[in-house]
Amino acid sequence: MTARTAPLADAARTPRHAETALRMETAELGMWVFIATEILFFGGLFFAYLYGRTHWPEGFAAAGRRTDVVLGTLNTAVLLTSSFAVALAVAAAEHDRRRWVARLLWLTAALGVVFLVIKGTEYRHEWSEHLFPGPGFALAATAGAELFFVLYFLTTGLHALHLTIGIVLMGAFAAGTEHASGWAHPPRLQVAALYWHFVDVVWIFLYPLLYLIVRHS
Amino acid sequence: MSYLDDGYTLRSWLTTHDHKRIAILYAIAITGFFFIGGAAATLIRLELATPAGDLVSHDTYNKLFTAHGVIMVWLFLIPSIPSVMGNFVLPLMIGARDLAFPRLNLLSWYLYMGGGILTLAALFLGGVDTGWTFYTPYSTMFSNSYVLLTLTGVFIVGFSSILTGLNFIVTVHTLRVPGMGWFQLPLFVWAIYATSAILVLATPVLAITLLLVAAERLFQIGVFDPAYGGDPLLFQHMFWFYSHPAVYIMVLPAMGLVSEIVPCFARKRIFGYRFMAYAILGIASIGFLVWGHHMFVSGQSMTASLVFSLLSFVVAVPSAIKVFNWTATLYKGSIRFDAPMLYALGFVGLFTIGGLTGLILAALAVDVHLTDTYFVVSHFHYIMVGGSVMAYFGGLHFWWPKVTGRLYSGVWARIAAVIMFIGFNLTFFPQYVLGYQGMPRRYHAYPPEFQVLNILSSAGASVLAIGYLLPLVYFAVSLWRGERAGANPWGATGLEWQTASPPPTHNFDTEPAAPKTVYGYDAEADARLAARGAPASTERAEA
Amino acid sequence: MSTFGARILASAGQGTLDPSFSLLAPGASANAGRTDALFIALLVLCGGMAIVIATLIVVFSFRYRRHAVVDRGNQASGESAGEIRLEIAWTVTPLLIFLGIFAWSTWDYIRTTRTPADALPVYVVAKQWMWKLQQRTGRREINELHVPLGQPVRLVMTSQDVIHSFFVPAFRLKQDVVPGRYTTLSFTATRLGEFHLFCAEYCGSEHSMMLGRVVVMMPADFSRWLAAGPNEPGLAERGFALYRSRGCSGCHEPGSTVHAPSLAGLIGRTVHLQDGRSLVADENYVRDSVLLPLKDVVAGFDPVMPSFAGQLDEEEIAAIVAYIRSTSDASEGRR
Amino acid sequence: MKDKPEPAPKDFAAAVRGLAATWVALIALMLASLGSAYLNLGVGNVVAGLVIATIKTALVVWFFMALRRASAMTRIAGAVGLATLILLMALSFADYATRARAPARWQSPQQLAPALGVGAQR
Repeated sequence: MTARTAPLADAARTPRHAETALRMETAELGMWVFIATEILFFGGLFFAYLYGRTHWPEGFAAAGRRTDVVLGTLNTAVLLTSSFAVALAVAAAEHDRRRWVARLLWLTAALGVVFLVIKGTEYRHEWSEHLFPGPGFALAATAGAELFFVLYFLTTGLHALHLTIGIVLMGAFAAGTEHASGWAHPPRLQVAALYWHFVDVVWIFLYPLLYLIVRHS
Repeated sequence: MSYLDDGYTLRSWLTTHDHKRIAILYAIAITGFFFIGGAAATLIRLELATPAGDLVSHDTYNKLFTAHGVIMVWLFLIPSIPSVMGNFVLPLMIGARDLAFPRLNLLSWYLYMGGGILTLAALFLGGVDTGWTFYTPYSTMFSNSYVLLTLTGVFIVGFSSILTGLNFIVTVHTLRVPGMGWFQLPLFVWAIYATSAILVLATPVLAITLLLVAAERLFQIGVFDPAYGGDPLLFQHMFWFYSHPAVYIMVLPAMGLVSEIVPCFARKRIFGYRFMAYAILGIASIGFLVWGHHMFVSGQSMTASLVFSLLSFVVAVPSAIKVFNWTATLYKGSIRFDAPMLYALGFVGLFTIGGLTGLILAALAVDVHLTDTYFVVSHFHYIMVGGSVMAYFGGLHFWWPKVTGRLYSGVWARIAAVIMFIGFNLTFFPQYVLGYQGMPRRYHAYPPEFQVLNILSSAGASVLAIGYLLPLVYFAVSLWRGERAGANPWGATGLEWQTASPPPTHNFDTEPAAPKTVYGYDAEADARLAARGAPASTERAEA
Repeated sequence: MSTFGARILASAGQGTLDPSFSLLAPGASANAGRTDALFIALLVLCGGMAIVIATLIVVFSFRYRRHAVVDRGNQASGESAGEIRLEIAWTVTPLLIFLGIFAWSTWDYIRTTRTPADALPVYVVAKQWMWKLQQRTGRREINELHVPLGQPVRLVMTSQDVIHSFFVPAFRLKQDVVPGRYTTLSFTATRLGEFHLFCAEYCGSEHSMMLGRVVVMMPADFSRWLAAGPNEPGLAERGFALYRSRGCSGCHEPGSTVHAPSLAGLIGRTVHLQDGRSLVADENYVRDSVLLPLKDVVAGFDPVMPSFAGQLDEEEIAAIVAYIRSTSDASEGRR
Repeated sequence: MKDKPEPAPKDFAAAVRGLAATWVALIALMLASLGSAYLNLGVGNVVAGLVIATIKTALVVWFFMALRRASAMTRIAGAVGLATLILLMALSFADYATRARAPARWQSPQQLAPALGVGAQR
C-alpha cells in the first residue's frame, strides 16, 4: 500500500489533504479494507478445509498427525515474535527512536526469513515422506488425507507468498528508515505493520487447524 | 485548463493519475469488449434462428456463449458503471480532487487490461467451452479448451475490481467536502459505495475459487472432484457466493444512476431519499444471503433450498421500494424527456419486469421447472441488459456534456433509446415464453416447435444491435462538431455540475461548498420558467 | 433422429413455423397442474404489478410533462410524516405478499418432493451424452423412459462423468444428476403420450444432443412392454448374483464366520455408527459403504471391510443397491 | 469497546511493557493450545484450538494492530470482513448439515490427464 498519493504537490490548495492525521486515516482505512478482502481470500480456503474436516474426519486426523508439530510450533513462536518486533518498531517510530526502528524492522524481516527456512525444511521432510498429493501419496488408502495435504500446501504456500511480500516490505522500510528517506515515515510504517500482523493472524489459525488436529493417543 | 488539454501524448494518457482520464481509458476498453461480446451474441442469435445446428459446430457454439458470458460479465458489466462513471463523477460529486489512491486507480486499469487481454487471448487461441460459470468437474477434468488461461484472466480482472472497490470506499469515507454528511450524498455515491463493499468482500472468494479450479486442473487434487473426495456443490456454493452478489455489483450502480437522472428531469427531489439509501444498503447486504437460489435443483439439501428461497423473497423488497420511489418522484414533477430520462424510464420498466420474474424464480416449486431454461436467460438479461446497460447508456448521455464539454444530437439520442427499448423487448420477451415451454439454455440445436419464438428473438436482436450502434455515430459527430455544453446543461444540482465542462485537472478551481440539501430541485419554479418559454437547457447553477 | 422429429411433430400436432403454439405446454404429471396454477397466479400478480407501475409512469409522465399547466403545489421540502407512512406501507405490503408466495410455493415443493411408498424405482445413469435407464426388472433403455400412467415413479440417478440434469418440461420437473452420489426425482404421469427429455445442465460438446423421450403408457401396456423386453435378469437379481459372486454374502449372511451387519431391510433403517452418529440408510449410504467401507462403520462392528472401489462399475453398484432395496420393500420410498 | 480512540501512550517504556506483556500472553496461549491437543477432549480439541486462536487474534488485533486506537470505521471494516466469511460458512453448512448424504468416491475414468504431474493412477 504505497500508493497513497492524493495530489500532495498542491497541498496548500487542499487543506484537507495536508493534515497528516487525515492521510493516516486514509491509509489505515485502506489497509483495513484490504485486510477484509484478504480475510475472504483465505476464508475460501478455510471454508474448503471446513468441508473436508467435517466430511473426512478420520482422513484429516490421520493426515494431521503427519505434520511436524515441533517445527510448526517453533514457527508459530517465530512469527508471534516477529509481530512483537514490528509492533515495537512502530512504537519506537512514534517516539522518534529511529535507530531502534531500523534494528527492529531488520529483526522482523530476519524472523520472517527464519520462518520461511523452517517451512522449507518441513516441505522437504514432507516431500521425502511422500506427503505431496499426487501419485505415490503415502496415505492414499485413507480417504480425505490427500485433501488435507492439498489444503495444507495451498494454505501454507499462499501464506508463505504473503510473508515473502511482507519481508520485502519490512526490509524496504528498514533501509528507508536507516537512510532517513522521506517516504518511510511513521504513519506509513504503521500501515505496513498492519499487513505483517494480518499475515501473523492467518498463521495463528493455521497452526491449530493444520498441526493440532489430533495429537493424543 | 481542462483535464483533456493536460497533455496530448499517448504517454500522458497511459501514465495519468487523473481519475477522469482513467475513466476515459476504461470507457474505451469497455466499449471494445462490449462490441466483441456483442458479436458473439449476434452469432448465437443467428445460429438459433433455425432449430438445426447448422451455422456453427456445437463446439464453436459452446465457445461462443462462453465468450459472450465471460466478456459481458467480467470485462463489461462489472467494470462498466463503477469503473467508468464511478471513476469520473464520484470524486466530483463529493467535491474531491481525486480518488484516495490515484496510483492504485491506474494500477486497477492496467490489471483490468492485462486480465482482459489474457481472456481475449484464450478466446482467439481456440476458446473456452465451460460456460461463464466454470462448473466442476466439467471445467476441471473434461473441458479440452483454454480454461487455465481464461481463469488467469478473470483472476487478474478480479484484483482490479478489488482495488477499485477499496479505492472508492476510502474515497467516500475520507474525501467528502467538509460539511457533506452521509445523508447529503447523492444516491449514486451511495450505490457506488455499496457496490464497492460487495466488490471487496465477494471478489476474493471468486479469486480463491478460481485458484482452486486451476490447481485442480493442474494437479488433479480433488477439492471439487468427487473422484478424490471433493464435492462439485462446494464449487457451486463458493462460485455463487461471489456471483450472486456480482449481480448486485452490476445493478446497484445502475439504480444509483437512475436516481440521479429521474429527479433531474422531473425537476423534483427524489421521493423517499433515506429509504432509497437504506434500500441500497439492504440490497447489498441481503444480496450476500441468497446465492443458494441458483442451486435449487443441484442436489443441495431441501432445508437449504427453503432457507435460500425465503431470503430471496426478502431481497426483492428493497428493489420494490426503489421502483415505487422512482415512480413517486415523477408525481407533481415538471418532466422533461431528454435522452437520459428516456433511458432511465426504460430502465425502470425493464428492471421491474426483470425483478418481478425474479420473484417467480424464487418460488421453489416453479423454479424446479424454470431453472436452466430460457426463462432464466431472459430474466437476467432483463436485469443486466435491460437494467444495467440501459442505465449505462443513460449515464453516458447524462454526463457526456460534462465529460467532453460537447452536446450531442438530442433527436438521435432519443431515437436510439426507443430503438433499444423496443429491440430489447422483442429479443428477450419471447424467451420467457420459450423458457416456460421448456427450452433449456445453452442449446445449440432445439426441437422445431420452439422456432417461432426464436425467430422473433433473433429479429429483435438485430433491432437491438442497431440501437447499440447508433450512439457510436452521434457521439462521434458530437466530438467532432458538437455544440459547446455549458457547465450545467441540464440544470442539475450535483456538485459535479458546479465546475466547468470538461472539468479542470484538479476538478474545482475553488473548493465547492457542501449543498444544504441533496436533490434540491423545484418543480414549481421550473414549470413557471417553462411557461414563460425558457429554453430546455437553461443554465441554472442553483436550481 | 428424423423419425424422432416426426414423432415430436405428430405428438405436438404442430408443423415447423406453425404459429398456433400454446403458451403453456400441456402438463403431464400430477404436480404439473399445481406448478401451472402457482405460475399463473404469480404471472397475474407480477403482471398486475408491472401494469400498475407502467401505467403510473405513463400517466405521471403525461400529466406532469414540463409544459403542462397543472397543480404541482403542496410539495413538502423534507420527508413528511405522510411520506414515511407511505414508505412503510409499500415496504411491508410487498413483504407480506412475498411471504405468502413463499408459503404457497414451499407447500407445493414439499408435496412434489414427497415420494409415495409404492413408487416404481428406475435407475438412471447419465454420461456424456446419453441417458442409460434401467427398470427394476432389468430391462434397459437408452434415451427413452417408459412409465405407466398414474403410478408414482422414483428415479434414482447418478452420473458417470460431469453434472447433467434430468428435465422433463411436460412434468415441470428437473433434477441435477451429480457424479459421485445419487439424486432422486419422483413423479406421477397423468397423460398418455411422448414427452421431451432434456439435459438441462451444460455438460460439454453435445449437450444439446443429450435428448430423449418419456413414454407414458397404460399400466397394462406397460406391463406388456416390460415383459416383452430382452430377457435379462432383473436388476435386483443381477445384484443378488453380484452379492454372491463378489463375496459380500461371505460376511454379511447371518451365519457367516466374519462378524458383519446383516443387510436385509437395510435401506430406510436407522443405522448407529461407531463414532456416535446415526443416519437413515439410503442408496448413497450403501454406495459409500461399498466403495469407502471405513467411512461410516456401524457401531459394534470392526472396520474390516475392504473397499470395492474400482472393482464394481456404476451399474453394478446400482444392481447391488437394487438387491438390498428388494429385501426391504416394505420400507421402500422413504425420504 | 471504547467510544473514543485512545491516544498513543506518551511514555515509550510503558508502550514497550504493554507490547511485551502481549507477546508473553501470546506465547503462553500458543503453548496452551499445543498442550490441549495432547488431551483427549473429543470435539473439545477443535473448540479449544479455535477459541485459543481467536483469543490470540484478538490480542494481536487489539494491541499490536492498535485497533483500540483506530477509528470506528476502521473497526467496522475488519468486522464486516469477518462477518461475511461467517455468512459464507454458516449458510453453506445449512446445506451440508442437512443434506441426506455426503458425496462419495467416484470411479469413472478421467477424460483429461492433469496438465502437471501424472495423477489419476493410485
